[in-house]
Amino acid sequence: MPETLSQLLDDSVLAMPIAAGLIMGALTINVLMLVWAERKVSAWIQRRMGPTEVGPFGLLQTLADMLKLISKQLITPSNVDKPLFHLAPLLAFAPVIAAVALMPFSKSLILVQNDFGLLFVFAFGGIAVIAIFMAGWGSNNKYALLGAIRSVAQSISYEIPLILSALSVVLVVNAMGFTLASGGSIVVANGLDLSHIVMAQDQHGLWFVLVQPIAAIIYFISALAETNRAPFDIPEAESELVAGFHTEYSGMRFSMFFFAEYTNMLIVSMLAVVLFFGGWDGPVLPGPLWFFLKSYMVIFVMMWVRWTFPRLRFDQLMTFCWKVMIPLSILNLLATAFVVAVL
Amino acid sequence: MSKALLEVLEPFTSSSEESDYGATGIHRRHTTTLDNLARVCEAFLGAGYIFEMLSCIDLREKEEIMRLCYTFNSLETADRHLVHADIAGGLEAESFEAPSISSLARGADWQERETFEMYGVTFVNHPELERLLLPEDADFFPLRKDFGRIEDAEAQDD
Amino acid sequence: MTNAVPPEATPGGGDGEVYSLNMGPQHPSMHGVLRLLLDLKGEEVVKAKPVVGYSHRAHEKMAENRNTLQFLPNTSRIDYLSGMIYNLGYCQAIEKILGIEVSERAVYIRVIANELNRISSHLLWFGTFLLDLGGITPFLYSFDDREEILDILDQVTGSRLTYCYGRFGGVTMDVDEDFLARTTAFLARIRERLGMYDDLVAKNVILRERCINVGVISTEMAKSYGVTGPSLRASGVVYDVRRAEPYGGYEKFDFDVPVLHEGDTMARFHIRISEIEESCKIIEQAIKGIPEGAILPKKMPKRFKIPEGEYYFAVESARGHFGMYIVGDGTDVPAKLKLRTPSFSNLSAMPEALAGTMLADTIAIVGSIDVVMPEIDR
Amino acid sequence: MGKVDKGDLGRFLPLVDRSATPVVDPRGAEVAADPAVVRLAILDDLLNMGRANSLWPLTFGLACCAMEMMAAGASKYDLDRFGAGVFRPSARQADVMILAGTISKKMAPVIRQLWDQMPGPKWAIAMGGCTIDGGPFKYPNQYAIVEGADKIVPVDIYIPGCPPRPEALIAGFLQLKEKIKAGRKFNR
Repeated sequence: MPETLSQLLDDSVLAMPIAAGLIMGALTINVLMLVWAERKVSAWIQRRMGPTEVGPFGLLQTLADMLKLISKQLITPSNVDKPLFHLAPLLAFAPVIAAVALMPFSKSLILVQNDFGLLFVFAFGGIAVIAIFMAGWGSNNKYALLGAIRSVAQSISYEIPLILSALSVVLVVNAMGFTLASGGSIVVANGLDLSHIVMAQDQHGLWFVLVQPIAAIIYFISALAETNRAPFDIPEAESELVAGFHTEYSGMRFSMFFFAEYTNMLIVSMLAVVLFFGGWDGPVLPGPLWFFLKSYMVIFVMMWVRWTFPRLRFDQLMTFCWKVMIPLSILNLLATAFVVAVL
Repeated sequence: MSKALLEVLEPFTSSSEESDYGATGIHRRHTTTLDNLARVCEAFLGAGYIFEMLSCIDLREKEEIMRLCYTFNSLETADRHLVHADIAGGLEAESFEAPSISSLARGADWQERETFEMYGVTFVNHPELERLLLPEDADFFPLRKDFGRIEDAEAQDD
Repeated sequence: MTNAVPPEATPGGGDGEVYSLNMGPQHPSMHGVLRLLLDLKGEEVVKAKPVVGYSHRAHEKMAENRNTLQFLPNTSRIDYLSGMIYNLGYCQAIEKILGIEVSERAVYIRVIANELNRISSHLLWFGTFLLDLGGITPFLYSFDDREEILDILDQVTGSRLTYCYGRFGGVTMDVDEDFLARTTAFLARIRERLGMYDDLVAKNVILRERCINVGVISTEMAKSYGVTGPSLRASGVVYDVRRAEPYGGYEKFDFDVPVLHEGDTMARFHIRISEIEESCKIIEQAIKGIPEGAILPKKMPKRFKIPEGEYYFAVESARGHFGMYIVGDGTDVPAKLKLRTPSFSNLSAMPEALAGTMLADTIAIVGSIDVVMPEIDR
Repeated sequence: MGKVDKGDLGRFLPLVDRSATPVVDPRGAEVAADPAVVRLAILDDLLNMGRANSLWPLTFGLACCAMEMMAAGASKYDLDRFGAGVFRPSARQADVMILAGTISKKMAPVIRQLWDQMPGPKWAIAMGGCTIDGGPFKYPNQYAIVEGADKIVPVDIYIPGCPPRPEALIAGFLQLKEKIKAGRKFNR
């Protein structure tokens, strides 16, 4: 009988289901707390109380919501494309879980160690677009389709500055290198490995937000757009498109989209922490705690932005991406490359 | 009220009289015919007035007419003119027709549609004369006096 | 009604690029039950057709079946956001017809109540307009301020929304010192908040991008459609019924009629914000000058018989020129009561204003002219 | 659900088709002895707790009452305290339909369609006099409105007032909560 978690995870047969179960459980709790936090933060910004009645401070509010959504009737409208309609929520749901598994919570707590973790996170992020489009197309509803079209255009456009800004960090990591704790020799760092990015920041005592401030800003704005958060929430713009791509979804299917959205927020925040805010690096408290603390700070800023700004128009959004964000991120990448090459 | 406007209006109106603005809120009342309605409207709009309101009075029982009431007002100085145009027809008349002025004053478009559905007055040359407020399958003219008399309803209830 | 596609809206002509979109009557930003049939080309609106009537309640027929006093509670339900203005406007119309004198104190109380109501209506518009643009928080902020007004009016009228405060010849209840003190305190509060709104909202880059040069209504177009109120004043016409045909004692007060010439959504935004300031000015003067005295005449007739004839009286509601065309036949039941409501004319200009705009702008433009559906449908 | 006949509103009444999905009460007399059913009943209570505390209304206003509904959702009254502040614009995601305002005959088929679009279990709150019996607009020969929301949808809670104050709406929500927690079965 294996004693520790790591031993359990070494067992190749058990590792998969246990890891998946752990992540699922943790993410569910995370989503419940995030939704509660979102409602409390919005209430705080809007001079309200927010949920108070269910549990202490309304903490169980989202649990009640979940219970209700689970037991809700699942409506499949008669004219939908059934395979697409049924598959879309699952497809939105699965990759976000996979992406979380790649995150380095601390030096040792990494569920899946991968040399190209960064690429995988972006790749999983890309699948979400397909899910949204399937949902929009399969729903056979014009609002859903419009939302899906907007979402695809937006996600694909904003992925470019997102990845370009991350790439400039990768360049920096590759150039800096770091010493391995055991050997003491300087290794050539692999900037695509998420834990290497953090280790580089850890050892040089320098968060990359200071090295790459422009990239950090571009990353944050693109991340807002990637996760369909206000002011870039045009795919589900409530005042225009009713509920966007998930207009026709009810009950559990709808909550899967909800789950995906909030977990996506967590992923982009975690990635922001890895790329720019030193990952698990921090005094006194253990690494994973720092990691989550920083991630939730980023999420808080995202919520703050959401409840403060009005929404952009679709064409303005695209103009902003193609005429401001992408040129800026390319310039930043070129400048980084130049500096790295010269030094 | 400029004299020039009155002179323009003169050939198209059969009567024109001052009204007590303090008690009625109307400066002047005119009566015209359906044929001259467009001319009267043109005269007002040409003088910088705006088309304010179109209404209708169901006088089929008393005088065998359906009376269209237009008001025109000046935005600079309050100067409200009420124009009457009568459509002949008693209780048995099947249709009431009047010329549309929606091409002159675009605001008349919806007001004519409303009058059409409430009184059954057909406005000739209106771009899309269809029901505005009532369901599309409604087949009655609710503001006509013979529709929905309370006495009738009470009689039914008894 | 999210997925109901009306049969008449299916695109014709074989042009595969144009498709139709049915918005409403249940849609989060259709201000109740407006329905828009949009022909879209991508995100661009080719043709917009408003469908109204979903809250038609037969006010005009009811007026022909009820006597003048019985109809009084209906008035504030025609336009529930400026119910006080409608209610008192109807009272003033009947008073003018019958020649009933209103005491000086009642006149001042009416002006205060009218202007408070106008501010609350503009505040609600401010909130919902920004909600249409995707900003949720301003909506709750403006509701906070609005609640103050509702509380103040609740204190004297007994209702929060659909007031029946007016009586022919005066008002139902007298105001006390507490009311005046609370109103003064509110004026100080709203002036401070207006500055904040200006900083947070009017100077916001996103909002400026969304509003400037969007939904331009030209002066000519506004006049032709009979657009009135803030929407007309944003298109460069100085027309305010309170100034053009002074009623209810407005001639005694010193206030400006704000005018802008751009005619776009931003201009309409600024006009309303400056109107709140003007209303504050009027209330201040009224509080300063309110005389002592009775609020209702001592002797009143039991029935208010409208003499034979035709009457037209207008008041300036928060949305524009509200006219009542009354035909009397000597009884206390009018032979005809036509309600010329401002939103009706304002909305009728929409098909022209919306053509060629983006889908998101459609929401902003319809929001910016401030429609109240029951007022259109009556 | 049956087809809505736009012409004759009187026929709306039998549209609430209670025969379509028969419900077996898990706590019915003859099955209550089965321990498995008792355990299910506990689950049922749990779900009812969830439903009662998470009533998402449909963003849907008809007339004057909608303003008070908005006010109830705003800062001063804050429906969100009771978990009822998540106004969903899409009927597919809503639990409660607040009928706030006069129902015109033109609107009635739309309301019925929206109701049919909502997933069960669902509830309806009739807010204001108009939705109870026509309210102030009821008079002999009224041609324009439907006198009472219960002619179109099955109403759970009636809130009188013209319009009801936000406190009244909150009270209505609390009543509905009690009703759900009481474990009554709503066959919809």
